[in-house]
Amino acid sequence: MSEITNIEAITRTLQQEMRRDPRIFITGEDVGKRGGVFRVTKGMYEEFGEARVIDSPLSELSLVAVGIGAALYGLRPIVEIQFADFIAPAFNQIVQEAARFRYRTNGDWHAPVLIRAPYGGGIGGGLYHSQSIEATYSHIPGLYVVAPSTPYDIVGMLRYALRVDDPVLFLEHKKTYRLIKGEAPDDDYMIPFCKADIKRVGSDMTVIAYGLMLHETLQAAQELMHEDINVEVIDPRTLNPLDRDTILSSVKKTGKALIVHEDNLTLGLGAEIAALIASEAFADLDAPVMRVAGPDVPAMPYARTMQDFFMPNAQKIADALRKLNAY
Amino acid sequence: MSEITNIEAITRTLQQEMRRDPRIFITGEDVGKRGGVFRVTKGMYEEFGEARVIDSPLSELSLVAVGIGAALYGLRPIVEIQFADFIAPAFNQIVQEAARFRYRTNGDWHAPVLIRAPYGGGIGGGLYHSQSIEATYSHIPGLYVVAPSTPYDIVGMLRYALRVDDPVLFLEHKKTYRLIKGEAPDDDYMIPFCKADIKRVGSDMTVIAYGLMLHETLQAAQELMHEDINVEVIDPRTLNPLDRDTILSSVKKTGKALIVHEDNLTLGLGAEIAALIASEAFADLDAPVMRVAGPDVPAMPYARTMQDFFMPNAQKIADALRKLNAY
Amino acid sequence: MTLSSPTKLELTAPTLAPHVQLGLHDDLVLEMYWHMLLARRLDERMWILHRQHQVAFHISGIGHEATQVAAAYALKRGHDFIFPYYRDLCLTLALGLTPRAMMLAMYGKQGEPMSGARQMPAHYSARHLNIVSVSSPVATQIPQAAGMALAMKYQNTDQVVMTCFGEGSTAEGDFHEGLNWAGIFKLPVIFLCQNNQYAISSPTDREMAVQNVADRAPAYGMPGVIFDGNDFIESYHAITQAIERARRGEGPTLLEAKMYRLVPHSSDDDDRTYRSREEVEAWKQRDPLLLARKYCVENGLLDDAHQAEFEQRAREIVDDADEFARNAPYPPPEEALNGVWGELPKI
Amino acid sequence: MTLSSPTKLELTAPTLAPHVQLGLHDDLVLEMYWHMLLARRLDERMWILHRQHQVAFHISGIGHEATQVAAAYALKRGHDFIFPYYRDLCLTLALGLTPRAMMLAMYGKQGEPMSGARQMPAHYSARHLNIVSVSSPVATQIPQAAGMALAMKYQNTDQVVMTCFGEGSTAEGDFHEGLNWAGIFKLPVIFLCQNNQYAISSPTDREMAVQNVADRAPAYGMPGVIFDGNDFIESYHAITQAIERARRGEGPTLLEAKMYRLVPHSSDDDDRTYRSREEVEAWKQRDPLLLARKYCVENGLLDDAHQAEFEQRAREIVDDADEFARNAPYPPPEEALNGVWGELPKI
Ligand SMILES: Cc1ncc(C[n+]2csc(CCOP(=O)(O)OP(=O)(O)O)c2C)c(N)n1
Ligand SMILES: Cc1ncc(C[n+]2csc(CCOP(=O)(O)OP(=O)(O)O)c2C)c(N)n1
Ligand SMILES: [Mg+2]
Ligand SMILES: [Mg+2]
Repeated sequence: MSEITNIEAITRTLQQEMRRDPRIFITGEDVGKRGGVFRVTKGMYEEFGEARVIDSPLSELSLVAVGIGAALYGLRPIVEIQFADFIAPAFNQIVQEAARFRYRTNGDWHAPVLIRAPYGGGIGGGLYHSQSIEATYSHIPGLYVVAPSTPYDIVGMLRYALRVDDPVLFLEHKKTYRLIKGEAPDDDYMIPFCKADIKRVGSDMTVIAYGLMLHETLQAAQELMHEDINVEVIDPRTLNPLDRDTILSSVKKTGKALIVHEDNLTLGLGAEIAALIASEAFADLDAPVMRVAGPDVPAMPYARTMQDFFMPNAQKIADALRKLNAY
Repeated sequence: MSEITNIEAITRTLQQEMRRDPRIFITGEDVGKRGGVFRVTKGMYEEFGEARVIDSPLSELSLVAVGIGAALYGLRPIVEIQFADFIAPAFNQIVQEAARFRYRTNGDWHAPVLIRAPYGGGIGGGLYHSQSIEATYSHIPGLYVVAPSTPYDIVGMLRYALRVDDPVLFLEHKKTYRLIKGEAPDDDYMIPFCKADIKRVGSDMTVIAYGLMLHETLQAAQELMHEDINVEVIDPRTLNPLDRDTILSSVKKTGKALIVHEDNLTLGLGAEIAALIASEAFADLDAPVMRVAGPDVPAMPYARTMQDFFMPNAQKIADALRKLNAY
Repeated sequence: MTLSSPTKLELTAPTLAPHVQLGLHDDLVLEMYWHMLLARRLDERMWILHRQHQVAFHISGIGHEATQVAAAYALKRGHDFIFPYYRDLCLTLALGLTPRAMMLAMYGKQGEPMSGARQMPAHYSARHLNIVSVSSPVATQIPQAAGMALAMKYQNTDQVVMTCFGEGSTAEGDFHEGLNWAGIFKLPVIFLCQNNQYAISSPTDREMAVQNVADRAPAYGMPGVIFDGNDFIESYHAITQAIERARRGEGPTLLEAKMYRLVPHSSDDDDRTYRSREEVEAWKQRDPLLLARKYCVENGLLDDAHQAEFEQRAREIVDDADEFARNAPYPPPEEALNGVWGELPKI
Repeated sequence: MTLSSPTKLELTAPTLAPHVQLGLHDDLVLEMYWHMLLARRLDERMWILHRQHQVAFHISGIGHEATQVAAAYALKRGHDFIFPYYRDLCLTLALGLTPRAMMLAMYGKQGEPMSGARQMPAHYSARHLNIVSVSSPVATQIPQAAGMALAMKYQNTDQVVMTCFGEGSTAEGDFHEGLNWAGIFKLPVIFLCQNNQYAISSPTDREMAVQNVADRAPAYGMPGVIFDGNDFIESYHAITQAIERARRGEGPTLLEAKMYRLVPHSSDDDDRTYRSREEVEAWKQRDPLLLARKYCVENGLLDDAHQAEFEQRAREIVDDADEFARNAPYPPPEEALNGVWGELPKI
């Protein structure tokens, strides 16, 4: 078993799943001959043909809507949003339509469209190619939001996502595409939704992080080991609905919690996790629940100095953990 | 000074402001001859003419975009969204455009469009005429979200909103339109943004609530007085950005906090307020931070039994407060 | 100027009645008339129930029956799919939704089969009838219908999708994007616009700068066809042609049925603020139910006795549905929590 | 089939050069050529800087210069407004944005006047020049431009708004809704589509089922005009006519400039995966800069010495801008926090 990157994990799994299930097709801007702007669908147009790898017109609203229509019919559409930032025109179709078909028909209809979106910053993308969108969509019951962050998790959860009978927003941190490598067996294992993963066992504090920030956190935790600070790192993996139990039992054990994300602080995913902890683990808390997040500005600036200022990283996380540890 | 309803407060203020400032115009579906589906703009077409009270085509995306364009030019557009539920097609224009003009031009341009939206449930509106949208938009830096809930606050904040140089989402709880009455002086007072209001002074617990839930909370507080429980009620009024100081000093005083809203629990506004308290008032907390909110279902059902089940109300709030008090 | 042009029946045999020329059996024509009548009586009862404060809300299809019944009969049942809109009472009734279901929705009672009483009335849905769930935001169904048609094309079936919407809804981006996909991929989908002259209070010239919705069709490389939506036979003809075209793999059509909303927008509306009584009265002369009745009588399909029998039967059905729904219980409150998520696959 | 038809100069006096017939002074024509040249040299330098890893990203306007310079000269400066898009380097340069500003954006350096180095390069903006800020989501500017035109109409000025976008972007709902408003309210706005044949890798037939973007105009009750976007004089003619029409209160026009993206979509793109070198080479024969130069030479406005002087001046300006930006400091990190909100009014 050899190491693969996050992007290879996605491409390989998409290929395998499309070979397995003829109901799967993929559509999005430039996914065909071009193989997608990140090259996730490279070679797939050639293998599966233009009926299953469909260059869409430049229109995200209908891209998602078309996915919904095909899903209602019984197919398993995969919709690629070129950058997560450009999912906004499809907000109405995702929130009011995809996420509500099951509930509004009391289970008669359902719309299992899988929406893939590369998100996150640190790549010089400026305001509109760096956004984190998970909080906006994690507020929506009926829509799974998942953000697996290692090749192993990506393979297992993408396989699972293609068998789930509800709409899924599948978030891929674009900076980790080629940065993060890991092992992912070639058999057909799956990782279920709504199960967080303890990426590092520790006793002093709990950090909840996903995406690029998971890796920054693991680095910070490594660093703190030398200071005899022992950090537990929880990767929620599914962001909506959250695996409350895993988060709460960790915090009950450690008594201290930090949540990290790139998205801006206010009403970012950290808000819900902090609220959950403040409500359900209150008696076990030894310190304030802390959050390290992007600042409350409209989006991440382009100039590298300002981008670095915006982005949380291992050092900022370590600093916060030292503070929390000292509380 | 006589009592007026919430809706009268809006209509009267809109009229007065349009008389004062010729740069103000209003557009939206059916706002003209029809006077709006809630009759907020009743009589305004007749008074100000079709150049200033403009029936828009049925298209919310461009309704907001047109407001943005006119605001960039220097006018003061007011955009009426017929039901807050139907703001979703305009999500991209609000979040990526209106809220980002100032930041993305380092202050050179700004887009002070005022978006009015009737929100909230309890009126038999079912899934798509009852929604609370404040959390989605309060996550967006650069966009003011305000929800004044009494005639006095509505008049003062609507006046203020029309002088603020940034985009404002002005939320009007539609069930309170005719239900809530109060005094509002006819002079030209204003109420600034980002200032919460202590609607009821108390010492045992703090409740943060707005919209219809503010009034349900005040009723619950009244009820609890008979049980010698003394509740402080904070009306944030501005939901983004929050007046953190007023909330925190109240909680530091009472040691217990409950947040109430109709929007579903997960990543509702209560998440941010609870996270704020858990982080900044931790040392003063005597009990878990509690939330009473709509359940995590896609939206509010139509059948009255299910609607009642969904909606928080004075009794559910009182029950939660009793629990919190007993902690 | 555009591809759109009024459909006219080609009278190949001028001595034969139009429906005969179209290959429509007499029985079927009468059945169509019956469904129009039943829908009308059901709809009228709903208005009455609202006036009596028995129900909270009604949004009506009165004036739309001819086009709708034609659509229902032009589709291949259990084979083709429909994405209807909130005025499609007659259409969905003719396709198999029951009066009891409609009435349960009016009262918001337990057992309402379309949404479990979660949606407001008129949000039609039935998976077993290939009727896709209506939602309230307008025009969202249009690109969804294109997506389902894409799936059909991909599966190489000879199914078609139809979707209905009002002329006001063509101002939404969803309309544009949906038709754009359909045109580019030549999808088997029929866009049926029920142009009733108003979007709540807005007349058509506030929704578009062209005379006809069908004038928008050439922008998507598809034909636009205008027809008299008050005439059930002409409607049937136009819709059938579009469906056949789609089934032959020749792509989508934008149909525009000209008609009039004979009643206020909904029970919350007062249409006297924005249109004259004279205008409404003038259109009542073209009431599709009257025209259909006249057609049936003139072609010897219907006599007074028959008509009386129909009315009697309609009354019984409406009474039954009303009574059934009125006496039904409300859903248990906690049902509000069900059906958010499907079952997760076992590993 | 549609209102759209290619604009042809009417040669009222066939012995006069086209620009003379249009009332364009020789000096102005040469100035236009100069701006095209300068934009091209600046743009080429940007590609080089990217290849040298000096800058992280470039999105280019090469091939678009003729239409853009024509637009800049057709507008009344400081009076009319423009909502440009990311390819409008030549347009915004000709309107007054400086090469130093452009280069500061490339490097993301302090003092970048368009966004304070917050946006990626090519997000043009300058309030003092009536250039409205470009954002990355495509097509959003289209209905905004309609809104500004509505404001102008309301204020009864004789200003006009122009907005630019690619042909791919016409697939977005924003395009439809913006043109719909403009048509309904007869707004003084010019929609200038720069049809360069591709949206990243998608050819036009994946974006629309019609031959021309201009074929979409009749759906909005406005004229659609196609012209040769590689010919700066023809472009000037077409754009001027649309502007005059708008200024006279006759409403909007959808202009379609036919051209070709002579380079990859951006520095991240490899266009060899989706189009042939032969195709690119064929279009290079119609390079707008070459055509403009030829025009100037043939009409005696430009000789070799003059051309060399232009090239020399362009090189100096580009060198200066590059050096200036390269040596500029980065913005202080904390500047990221500024400018989220304006000052709140005092009570
Ligand atoms: C996105 C959205 N905006 C607004 C509304 C409110 N609304 C409901 S029906 C309607 C008018 C629709 O007019 P039209 O499309 O002509 O259909 P008709 O009702 O005339 O059949 C409006 C504005 C809505 N349901 N959805
Ligand atoms: C809403 C949105 N979706 C996707 C993108 C990514 N994107 C940037 S440019 C582009 C192609 C635009 O093509 P066209 O409109 O023809 O303009 P051109 O680049 O050819 O000038 C795409 C898909 C975007 N910027 N915005
Ligand atoms: Mg209508
Ligand atoms: Mg293009």
